[in-house]
Formats: sequence, C-alpha cells, structure tokens
Amino acid sequence: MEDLRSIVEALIFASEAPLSLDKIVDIIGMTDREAIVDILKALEEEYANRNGGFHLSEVAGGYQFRTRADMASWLRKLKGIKPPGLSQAALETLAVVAYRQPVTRQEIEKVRGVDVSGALRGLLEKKLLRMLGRKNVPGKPIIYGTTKRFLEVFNLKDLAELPTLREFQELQE
Amino acid sequence: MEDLRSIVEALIFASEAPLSLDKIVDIIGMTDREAIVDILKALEEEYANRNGGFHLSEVAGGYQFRTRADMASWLRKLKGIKPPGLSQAALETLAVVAYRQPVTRQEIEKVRGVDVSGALRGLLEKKLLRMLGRKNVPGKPIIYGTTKRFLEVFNLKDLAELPTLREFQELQE
Amino acid sequence: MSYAIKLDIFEGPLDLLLYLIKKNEVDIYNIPIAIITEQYLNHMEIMRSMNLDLAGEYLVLAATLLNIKSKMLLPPEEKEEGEEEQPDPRAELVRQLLEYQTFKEAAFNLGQRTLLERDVFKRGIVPEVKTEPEEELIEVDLFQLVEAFREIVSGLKDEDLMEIDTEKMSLSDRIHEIMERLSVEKSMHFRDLLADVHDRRMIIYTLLAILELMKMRIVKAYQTHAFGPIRIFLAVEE
Repeated sequence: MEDLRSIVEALIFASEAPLSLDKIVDIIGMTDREAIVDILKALEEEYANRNGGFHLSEVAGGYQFRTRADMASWLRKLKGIKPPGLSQAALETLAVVAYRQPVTRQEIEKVRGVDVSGALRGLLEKKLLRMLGRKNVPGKPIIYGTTKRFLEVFNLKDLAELPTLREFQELQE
Repeated sequence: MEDLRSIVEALIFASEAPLSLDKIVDIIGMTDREAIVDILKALEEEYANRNGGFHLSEVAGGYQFRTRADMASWLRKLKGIKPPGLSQAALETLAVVAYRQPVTRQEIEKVRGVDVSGALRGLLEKKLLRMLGRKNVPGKPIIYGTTKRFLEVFNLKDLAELPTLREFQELQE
Repeated sequence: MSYAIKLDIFEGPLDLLLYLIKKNEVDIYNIPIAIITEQYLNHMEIMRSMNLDLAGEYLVLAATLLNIKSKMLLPPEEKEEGEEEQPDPRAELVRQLLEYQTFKEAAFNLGQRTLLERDVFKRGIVPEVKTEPEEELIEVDLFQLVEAFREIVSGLKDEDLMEIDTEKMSLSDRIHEIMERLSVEKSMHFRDLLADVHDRRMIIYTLLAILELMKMRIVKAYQTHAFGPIRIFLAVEE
C-alpha cells in the first residue's frame, strides 16, 4: 500500500501537535490498526537510516517530525534566538508536579521550601501545567498537573518514561 | 558533504517562511553558493522520486516542504478533528457567564463592552451555555447559564470549584 | 564577587543548606548543627548586607536550625525503664533535605532532556489546506478561563465586580439543578426540592436559589392556603 504510507506521512507532517495512532486510524477510516502501526515503524526506521535533517519521533502519545538534535546550533542561528530554557525555579516546580501530581501549591512549597506562585504562573502560561480541579480537603485548594504540551516539550512518550525518583535517590548515596 | 545536506534540510524544515538561497548561504556562512544549489537540487529530486506525503518545492523565492497536492482531502479531515477550541471572544463571554450567572446578554455586554450575540450563539451551539429562562422584566431578556458540558470540558465537579480571582491573584508575584 | 553571584542563585533556604553541607563535606545524616547553623546565619547576614530580597522562608529555616541546635545542647535525659529513645532533633530536617535534593536532581534531569525549541524543532510552516476562513481557535483550560475573566473585570472601575463570590457559585449550582428539574416536571412542591437534602448549607442554598429565581421572575411560587404546600412554577414558558 504505497499510498497509505504517503497519507500517514502527510498527516503527521501537517499536524500541529504530535499525531496519535488513534487519530490516524480515525482519519483514514480504517479498522486495520496493524497496517498503520507497520507503516509508522517503517517510516521511523526509514528516516533514522537516512539520517537527514529531521526524523520521525514518538512523543506525547503521538508521532511528530523533529529536527535532529545535533542541528540545534544551526537552527538557533536561523531563528535568531537564544535557547529559551527554563529557570531553575521553574524546573524544580515542574519536577515536583510531574512526580507528585495531582498536587497543590502548598504541597509543592513544602518540598521546595519557597513560595512557588510566580513559577506556577509562568508554567501555566507556557501550558506546561494546568489546573486540574480542587482537592477535596478543607480549603479546597486548586490542584495542578502536567499537560500534553509538557510531554511534547520534554520529548517524552508518556509520564512513565520519566526516571523514577528512586533512581535519583540512589544517585545521592 | 553528507552533513551539509542535513543542515540545509533541517533549516528549510524548521523555517517559518520559505527559505531563500541567500539566507541559507548566510546562515551556513559559506561562500560556495554552487554547493548549496547542488544540494537543493538533489534534495528536490530525492523527494520527488520518493513520492511520499510531502516534497520540497521552490516557492516565493525560497524553498519549502509542502504536502503533496493530492493529499488535500486527507488534510482537511485532519483539520476537522482538531480539538474544539474557542476564540478569544468566546472565551471571554464564557468567562463572564461562568462567574456571573444567571446573566442576560445585556449584562454580559455591559462587562465586555462589545456586542456578544455572535459569541453567545457559538457557545450555545457548542452546548457550553444554555438558556435558563427569561427574566420577567420589560423586554423579557433571556437568561444564560453554563451547562453540564461546561463542567466536563473544564474538569469541574460543580461551579463552586471555579478558581476565585483571589486564588488567581496569589499566583502573581 | 563570585561569592555574590553564588548567593543569588540559591533556590531557597533548603538549597543554601544543601550547599553548605556539600561545601563542608559533612554527612547529611549527621549534620554538625552548630557549624552549619553559624555558616547559614553568616550567609543570611551577607545577603542582607547586599540588600538581596531575603524571603521569609530563610528566617523560618534559621529559626528551625537554632531550635535544633538548642535541643542538641541539652544533656540527654535519663532514660527510664521502657522509655523510648529520644528522636534525633535533626530527623525532620534531614528528611526534608533529602526530599528536596531528590527533586533537585529530577529537575536537573528534566533540564538535560532534549527540549523542543531548544534542541529540536518542529516543522516551521503550517501547510495551507484550503478551508473557509474562520476565527483562530485556541485551546482553553481553566487557567485561560480565569485569566480571561480577570482581564475583563480588571478593566472595570467597579470594585464590586472584582469579587467572585464562591457562595454565589454554589447558589448557581443549585439554581441549575432546580431549573433542570422544572424543565422536566414543569411544577413541583417546595418540600420535594428538599426531600434528599440533609446538609444544612444545601438547605440554605436551596432557599436562596428559589428566592433568586423569584426575584428574577423566572419562577413563581404559589400556596393554595396558609401553611399549605408551596408549589413552584416556571414563570415564563420557554
């Protein structure tokens, strides 16, 4: 099925966010998921072998074309940007939410030992975190969790891909 | 020059607009234009022969990856299943209703300062708002409120779970 | 000078404390509290002299350290028969430090990942697909909703409008439930509305909801005779 491969490729290429297998199957209107899975695998392999400027990665529960990591310095030149990066405060706040979610502001502050409202707000604006609702305890504090965008930005298939906290504890011993 | 090809490819792929030869030469910092021209030709040919979901075209004085023209119907389908978003106008109207309900159109307009009939209609169609009834005052204006669907979309158990402005302000430093 | 820069990048009191423990090469499970406390207080003094904004959290931890120090100075109490051993006054602080250190490590690991828009980039241009022009759509979540509301009301002069009344939100919930039932049943007995309500606040909200709906003239309440059952109707048919 030569053309099915092209359709899958075009869909992933045109999608703004990583495109999930479910969506691909849904759009193509095919029940044969296995055929699509095979195509995705073949495409991933093809781009990896070709080793061009970009390849196909599996990220945030979907597929997306991304430039090769060792091209970064050229692309920064193209975009005329300094790597935006996140502050240490933002990264620490993000780490606590990623591992402890759903989590309240108070719980994050207990771990970090500082006020985190500024960091939280920044992460909400960047859509790396979101408000999930409220915790059913006195005061009903708002609870926070990570977003799909978080997975996309940090190049994660899913949250389970993060190393466990235990691994970091062992590092310290 | 295997890697130069990859760099050119990555630059075109990640560029926001069609990328001109001049710009490519400028970024790579090479005086040998001919080498770049050769790479561009080779890439164009490679993608044409491969006949995948997209190829490299020369447009508007630059180079750009574009999906194959005969993929258009699939891409339209892709666009169609985008997560239902809201325009800024709809979001603002929704926000006013959520926090001020039960509320009439006139009251919303007083807060937002613009005509909201279009936004209201859209939100009713999306079943995020509903008519609660009519206010029994001259003109019998319709009264609007949010729906169950609204609670679902925003992951709320009930309206009392909406974040308050005070909580929101706490996030600001 | 390098000292000053170092101070600036502490992420908080726990970070400073971890730094001191590392610098002194002491065991985190057996912190020499007297030395570390002194150095901690010195650092605070330097920060203050440089007019750095000293967050209250630094003071809280200073107090904790001094408290632990004084406890450690007390001679161990005579143990009585069967009495449990005194817990180490440093135990809670050690637990906190270890936890923070773990997350600091996790944060470092996150920062080391291949980041989008820093290390890798996605396709730059959205390929055009001919569709009818429409307004640009944005994905929204709760944060965007509150932000939108805050923006709107912050432009208003009326201070009252800034308030969000959580009581009113609960009231709106009750109004919705009543309207939902009325749209099906057309009319109902007031006491039916309270039939399965046991929470006192809920009873109050129900009463307030009915009053609000009557005030807006969405519903009407009738009573056939004094002390008779109250029936509620939709005032205007939709």
